[in-house]
Amino acid sequence: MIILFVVLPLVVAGLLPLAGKASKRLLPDLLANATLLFLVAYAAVAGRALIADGPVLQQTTWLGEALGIRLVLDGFSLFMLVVVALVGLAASLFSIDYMEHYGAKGNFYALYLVMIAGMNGLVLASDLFAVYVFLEVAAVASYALVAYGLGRDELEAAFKYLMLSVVASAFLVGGIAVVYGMTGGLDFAAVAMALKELNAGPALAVASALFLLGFGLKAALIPFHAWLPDAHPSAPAPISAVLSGLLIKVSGVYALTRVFLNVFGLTPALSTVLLWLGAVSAVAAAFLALGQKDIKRMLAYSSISQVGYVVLAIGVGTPLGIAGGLFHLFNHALAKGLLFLTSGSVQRATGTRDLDAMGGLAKRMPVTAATNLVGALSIAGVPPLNGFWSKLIIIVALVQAGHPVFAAVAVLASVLTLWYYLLMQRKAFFGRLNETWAAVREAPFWMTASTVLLALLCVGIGILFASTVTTWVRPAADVLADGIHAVAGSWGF
Amino acid sequence: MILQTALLAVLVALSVLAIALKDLLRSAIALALASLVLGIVFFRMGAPYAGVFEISVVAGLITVLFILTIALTKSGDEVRESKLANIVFPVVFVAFLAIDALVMKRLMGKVPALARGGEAGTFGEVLWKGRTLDLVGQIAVILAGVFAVLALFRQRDKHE
Amino acid sequence: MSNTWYLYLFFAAALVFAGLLGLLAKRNLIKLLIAIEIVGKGVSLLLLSTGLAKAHILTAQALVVTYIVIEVSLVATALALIINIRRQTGGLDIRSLTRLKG
Amino acid sequence: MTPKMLLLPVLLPAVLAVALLLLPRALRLVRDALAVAGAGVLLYYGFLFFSVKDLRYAVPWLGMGIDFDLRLYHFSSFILLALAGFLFLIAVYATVKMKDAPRGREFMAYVFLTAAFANGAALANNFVPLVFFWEGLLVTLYGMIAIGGRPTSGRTAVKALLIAGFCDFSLILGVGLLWSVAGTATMSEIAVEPTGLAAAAFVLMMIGAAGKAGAMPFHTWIPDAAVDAPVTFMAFLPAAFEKLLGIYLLARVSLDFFKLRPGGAMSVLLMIVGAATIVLAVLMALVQKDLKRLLSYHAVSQVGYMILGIGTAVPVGIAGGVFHMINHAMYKSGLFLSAGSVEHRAGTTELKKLGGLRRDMPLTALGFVVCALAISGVWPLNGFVSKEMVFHGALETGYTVFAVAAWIGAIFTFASFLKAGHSVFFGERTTDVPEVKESPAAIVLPILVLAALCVLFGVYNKLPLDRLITPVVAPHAEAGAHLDFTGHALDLFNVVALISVGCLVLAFLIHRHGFLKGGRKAYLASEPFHGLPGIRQAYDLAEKRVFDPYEQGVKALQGLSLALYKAVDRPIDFVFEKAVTAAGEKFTGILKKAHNGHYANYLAWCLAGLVILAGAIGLLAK
Amino acid sequence: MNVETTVLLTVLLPILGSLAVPLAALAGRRARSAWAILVSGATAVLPLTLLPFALEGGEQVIRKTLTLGFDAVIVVDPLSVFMASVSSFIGFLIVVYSLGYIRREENQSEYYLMVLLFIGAMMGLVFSGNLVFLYLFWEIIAIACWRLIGFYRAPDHVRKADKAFLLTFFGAVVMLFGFIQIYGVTNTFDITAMRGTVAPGSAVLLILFGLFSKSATVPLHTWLPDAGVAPTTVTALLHAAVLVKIGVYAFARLFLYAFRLPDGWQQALPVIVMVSSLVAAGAAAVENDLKRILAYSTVSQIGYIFLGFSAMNAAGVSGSLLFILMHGLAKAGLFLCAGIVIHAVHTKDIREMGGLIRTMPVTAAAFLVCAFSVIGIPPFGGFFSKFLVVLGTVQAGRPWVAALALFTAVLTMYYLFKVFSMVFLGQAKRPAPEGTKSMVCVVAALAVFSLAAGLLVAFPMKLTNIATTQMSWWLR
Repeated sequence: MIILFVVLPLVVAGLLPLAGKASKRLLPDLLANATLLFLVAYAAVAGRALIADGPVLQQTTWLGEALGIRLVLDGFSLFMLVVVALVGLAASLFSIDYMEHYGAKGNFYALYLVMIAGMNGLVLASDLFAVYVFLEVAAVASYALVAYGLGRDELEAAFKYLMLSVVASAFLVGGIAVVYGMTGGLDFAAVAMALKELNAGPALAVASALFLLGFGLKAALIPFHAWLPDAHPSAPAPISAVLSGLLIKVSGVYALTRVFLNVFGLTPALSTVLLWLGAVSAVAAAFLALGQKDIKRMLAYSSISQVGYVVLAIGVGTPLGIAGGLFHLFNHALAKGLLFLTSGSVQRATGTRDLDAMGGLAKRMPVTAATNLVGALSIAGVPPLNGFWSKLIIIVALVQAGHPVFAAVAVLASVLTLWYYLLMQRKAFFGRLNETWAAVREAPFWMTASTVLLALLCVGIGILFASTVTTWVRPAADVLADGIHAVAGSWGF
Repeated sequence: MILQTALLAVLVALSVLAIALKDLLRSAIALALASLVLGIVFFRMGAPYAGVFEISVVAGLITVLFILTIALTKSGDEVRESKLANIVFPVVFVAFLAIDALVMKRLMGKVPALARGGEAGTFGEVLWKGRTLDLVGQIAVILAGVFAVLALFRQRDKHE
Repeated sequence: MSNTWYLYLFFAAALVFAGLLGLLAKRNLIKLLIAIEIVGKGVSLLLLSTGLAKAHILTAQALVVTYIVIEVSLVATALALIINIRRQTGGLDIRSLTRLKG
Repeated sequence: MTPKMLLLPVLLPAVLAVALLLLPRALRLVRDALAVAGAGVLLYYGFLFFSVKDLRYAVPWLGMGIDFDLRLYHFSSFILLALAGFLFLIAVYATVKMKDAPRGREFMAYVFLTAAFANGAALANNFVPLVFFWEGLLVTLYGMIAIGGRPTSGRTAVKALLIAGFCDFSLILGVGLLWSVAGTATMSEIAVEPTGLAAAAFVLMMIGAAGKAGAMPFHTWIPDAAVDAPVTFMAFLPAAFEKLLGIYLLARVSLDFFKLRPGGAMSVLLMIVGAATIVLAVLMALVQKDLKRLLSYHAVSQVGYMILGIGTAVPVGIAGGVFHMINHAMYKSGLFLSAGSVEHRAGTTELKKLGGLRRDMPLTALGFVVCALAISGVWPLNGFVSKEMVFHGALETGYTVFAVAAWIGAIFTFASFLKAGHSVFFGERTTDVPEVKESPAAIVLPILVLAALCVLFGVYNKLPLDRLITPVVAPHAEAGAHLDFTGHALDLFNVVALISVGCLVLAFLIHRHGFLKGGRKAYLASEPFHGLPGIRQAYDLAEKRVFDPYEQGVKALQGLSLALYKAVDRPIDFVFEKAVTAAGEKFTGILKKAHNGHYANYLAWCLAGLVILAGAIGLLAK
Repeated sequence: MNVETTVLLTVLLPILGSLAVPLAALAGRRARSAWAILVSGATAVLPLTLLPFALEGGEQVIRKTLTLGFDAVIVVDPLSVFMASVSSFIGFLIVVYSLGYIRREENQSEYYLMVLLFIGAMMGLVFSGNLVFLYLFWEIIAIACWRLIGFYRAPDHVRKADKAFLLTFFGAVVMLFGFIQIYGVTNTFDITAMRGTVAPGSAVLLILFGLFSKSATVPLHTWLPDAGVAPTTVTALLHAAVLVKIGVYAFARLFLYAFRLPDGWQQALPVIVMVSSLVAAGAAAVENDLKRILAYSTVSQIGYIFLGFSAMNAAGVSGSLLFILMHGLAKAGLFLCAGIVIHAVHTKDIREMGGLIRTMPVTAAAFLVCAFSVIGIPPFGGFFSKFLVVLGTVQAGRPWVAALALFTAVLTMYYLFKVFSMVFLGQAKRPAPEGTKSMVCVVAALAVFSLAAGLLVAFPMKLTNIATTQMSWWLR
């Protein structure tokens, strides 16, 4: 019953406004977190068993009649489901305390769950248009969530985000239409097989570019990134965490890789383009992050940079590169989620996001500082944390595939990453306590609990990287490395 | 086909008007008219449901939303549009139309496509057998929209 | 692909381009949204005409209907945002929305 | 006598040093007794070892051919004996002289430590122990000067350390080179031709040895130390121990390790160093106004004779050099000890303030006079004998110029000692110094012993020459060559001896001329010479330490350091600290400017990106 | 206990122990101190129990297969045992010294945590036989250093900590890049498996870049003097004992144990390191900040270690290994003496000190002894190491480089005695009392060790000789 991944959050979302009427805080908190906990358990525990014998293809039947709901769960989608559920759970735990002041918790969780449902749907969808639909589901929810604070900046950011991504989705639909026109189908399997038969040529190049715009904007690859540094910092912290940790990965990286690797097949041309996009994003965004004074804006640029890293790795196209990219996606989701959450703790405690105004907060907020440090070092690729292993695999893959220059770029990006994270550490946590914050208190229980959870995951995966890679990353990478065969051969309904 | 082409030309003209007109209300009405024309085009393409949707929802509902918004935001200064753009962009648009026409002429028949058999059945069958997931998506997106609007118009307790 | 498809494609492209020009040139938020609508019209025209060309008009119809529903949702959200922005800034000029930069 | 006994000359003084350092101040008598007794035991063993002559103690130490290898043979046993003798005399002398010195306890500990290292260095038969003991002397050298208690003591100590350290590091490099040329570190097995790398090794080791002996230009710390360090130290270290060791090593280097040929390049080099040292140092000595400084320059000057002698590479010259070494150690110690005795009572060693002390301190005066005559090479004292041998050697090589230099040295040596002796012990009493008594026995006795030895070694030169010197030279003389240095040692009636006597007469005339010219003031006797045009300027510059390689060297080091710091270190730091940061910020600034917040701008990027990507994919696909 | 257990304990005990420091802190300050002493003491003892194994020339490789070729490999051989013993022992002394030194500071839990983590990571690095794990521990050390350098939290300090971290991180990733190139050639990260192969020249360049950055060799050295803002204990730990030595150790592990250094590098490296040594000595002679002088001195001395290794003969390699021990003892002693002085007079500027020998004789004597050892004057330990390094260089046919090395030694003598004279001799400008007992005891102990290591040099030499024979397959 993998449709539960979509339906359950939706149903709970529908119920939440009612629940919110009954109880303003407790019930929404309980319902939302229970849902996500269930999703975590379902994905992490049952998921492995489900796909033990290859991908699960499920067509929902209702009243004995087959419906047009065809969901596919394979290694890659399961991997993404786990990521979504994990980070989603952490963010929703964080929201218990954090969203107190925003009011209308029921409404918040409803939007939140719709977004989760959208992402899950996208991951499980098996045709191009459904991907678009669920991408929009998550997007619409995210627009509202970005603007949830209703402040001036939030609105500005949400509006620009909306206006840019609507254009991109329009082009995406255009791309889908072109592919549909060429192949006559929308199913991944059908499209993949048809494209194999068809020597598409320039038309496919245009379609690819349209898809790249559509997904690339969601993934915030340079030059489609401009909305992200506005939108992610403006959102409430748990939403920032989910946007940076999940949304850009699911509706950006996942969709992109699924389409390009499994459906279109990674041609050398596409590979080169992805390498360049990834490299440019990784470096330029790292430089941009370096110049930020706003802690969350810095993190946002860092997300662009790291997604660039992921795309760079996937662009290599070798099994090792894909594995590295996916592992990095996973690690970045955890670490960036963690960082945004801690930035939320700091913002909540001090009321500011300006790094220059902070200072020495480690003294007053030791747990937040420690978890933030773990996240920062993890993303910067400092061992023994998880981010190190993924970056290592990526660089190894780049060198092995004969791209030493891109590997050097990756190394450079890594150094830049550490540079700005050290800047952040220095200005916010490390250093002498700014007297203004002498009375600041550590974040409340659920906030620290969720950051500690993510930090422990970062450390734990760093230490147990081997089993993580074999259990979760390799099956996902295998699907992608199979190229169109993974879809074309076995996904017939 | 000529009628269809003419309708499409009208559609484009109305759309350009909707953008170019200074007065917002008129723009909205031009947009509604454009939707109406598009609906007719859909009808003529053999897609009555799409046509109905286009006319009722886009020409109707969305236009109402637009007008409501325009009314709600009407007080205060007018937004001064760029004069330069008003001169340059029509020129660019005309140039694009020319290029567009040339490209389409050269492209004609060049886009490779697999010949596939057509589909059978009714719209309902296709919808239920083929695109049910889209319906789930529609429900989700409507939920999202509703919650979004609710969230955006909620009474703030207090925002620090 | 039938030749009519290219005709539709021509007009779809014209609509999209008109919308894009509007997005680039206009400053009024509502105007921008109208421009987005125009882009959407172009895309839905393309979608349906593709279905027509492939003799999949029923599926295409289903897609267009979904597309329209999504559009409504988007427009509602966008308009809600615009009203909020109007409340906050007192104007509708996109150029005043440049506080977030760098 | 077991081989293990060889450890005794090293371990015993070391243990004594620690004991002396640890004994509390209250037990001064015990300390002195211990020191004298220890030194006595060492002296006894010195004789014992001298009688045994052949002993070797070798155990594996650090691998790689580095053994802890001590070898006793005639040369080292002779040095060992001499060292023990001096140690004993100094120990006795110091019981009184260092009694009230503020840090006498440390001083005695250093003395014994020095003895331990020196004995070790003399015995070492492997380069690593040699360098170990040799360089270990740096520690005591630094320590003994640093505790001098004067404001400039620390500075002088550093100076001595740096100069000696430089020489020792040269020695290390030379040892390394020689080791890799010869393929072994066992000293008794090495004999190579001084060519190529080996020549470099020779020069470097020579610097090490000559530097220890205090030859030019590595001498400049000695006059400074004469002022800043306890006078006992001067008699002990620069005058005796270091000369013995330095010349010992120089002899080993030029006789054993390298096959020096008379007239060869290395030989000439040595002779040049020797001659230059003789002349330049004695000229500096001539004009000194302080007894200790004057003596210290002579300590340098006399080294020149030894180096010159060894550098001749002919048997008589070598024998003369080695003999001069032991002679010099005796009379120079005697002289310094006399100076110490004067200082002990009169409280000063400035020539100007002293005068006519022969009546108050007759024994000291006697000792001083004998030693002064010996150093000046007056017949029939030991200095005469050894100098004659050096002159002969120098002439034998055919380079007459070096003999001439040596004679010039002899002239000024005598002249300056005439001046010194005259000023201190003869002439009128000055008012600067009150009535004084003779120094106590413990001070006078060592002086007299040394003076007596000077006479003994001169008159009965057969004893040292046959028993000490000939065995050293014998293995290096051509087979069957007749080695008899004693036969005409005191022969006055040959050309060489006559010239030497002539030199002494000339020196007397110079002194008399100066004495009369200076208004019958002995301490001004050198002024006429000092005042010669050109000479005065040179002296002035020398006084300003312009010729001091240490001063110039330190200036060069400072300059080099500053240059490296300013030209290399700071620019590198600038790159990391400023340049990289600035470049990063610049680039960031440009990128940030591009993100100006305008929606149309961002949209344009997206559209441009779309077009570029479509083009790129299309082009790449072809 | 067998070798495997001992090694695992040596690595895991301090790492896990470090994480337990905050828990111990909950039980009070004394409990924390006791815990730190206990853990570091045990860590110092554990490698010593491996000495008999090492002295027999034993070598044991323990492998555990993980994913993607990143296998955990542990190498126990004389080299690693030697390095582990030296590092952990000095680390232990420094922890003891810390008890007195930082007893009034804030963030002590973090301090002990990081110090123990540092020691543990050092142990891990020393025993790792896999390039990736080598890098991993390498970076953990960098993290610990970063926190420790910024310990006092002043803005400037934290900036310098960042500088150190960034520079060494940059070097390290470049080195990692080199590792990956090697992986490209050998298809393994296992060092023991690549013994006897030839490393590609570009990889050598990249790896050396990393080593130089960590070992603070010109031109990547400037972070080290700046890191002097850390507590003195840390600078001692950083400079003397451990941190800068890990670059040297990695050099030995990679280019002596595993590969043979390419010929061109054998020619170039001595010159590079000696220029580095000279530049640093020059800078030390110019600086007036006591700790910066000592830091530059460290940079300068590191050059000798590289020099000895690059000689690629028994004397040079063995001398360099010995150098690690001797320099560790003596430089730690110097830094800790400097710590006592700075603590007492509240300035780091040597121009404002003077005459301290009267009030702090033990410290002065210890400083003098350690200075002698660092310069390389017998009977102190530093003599043998420097002598052997120079000897090795001469034997390798590079007398000019050896001459440069000795010239640098003269310069070293010059600035160290300049410091000694200015700080301890002359007029007393700021009279100050001797430090606390634990501090003075530690510096005295280090001085005594320096002396003992010289007098009893045969014992450490035995181990270094065995280590040299063990790893230099290219000599056999």
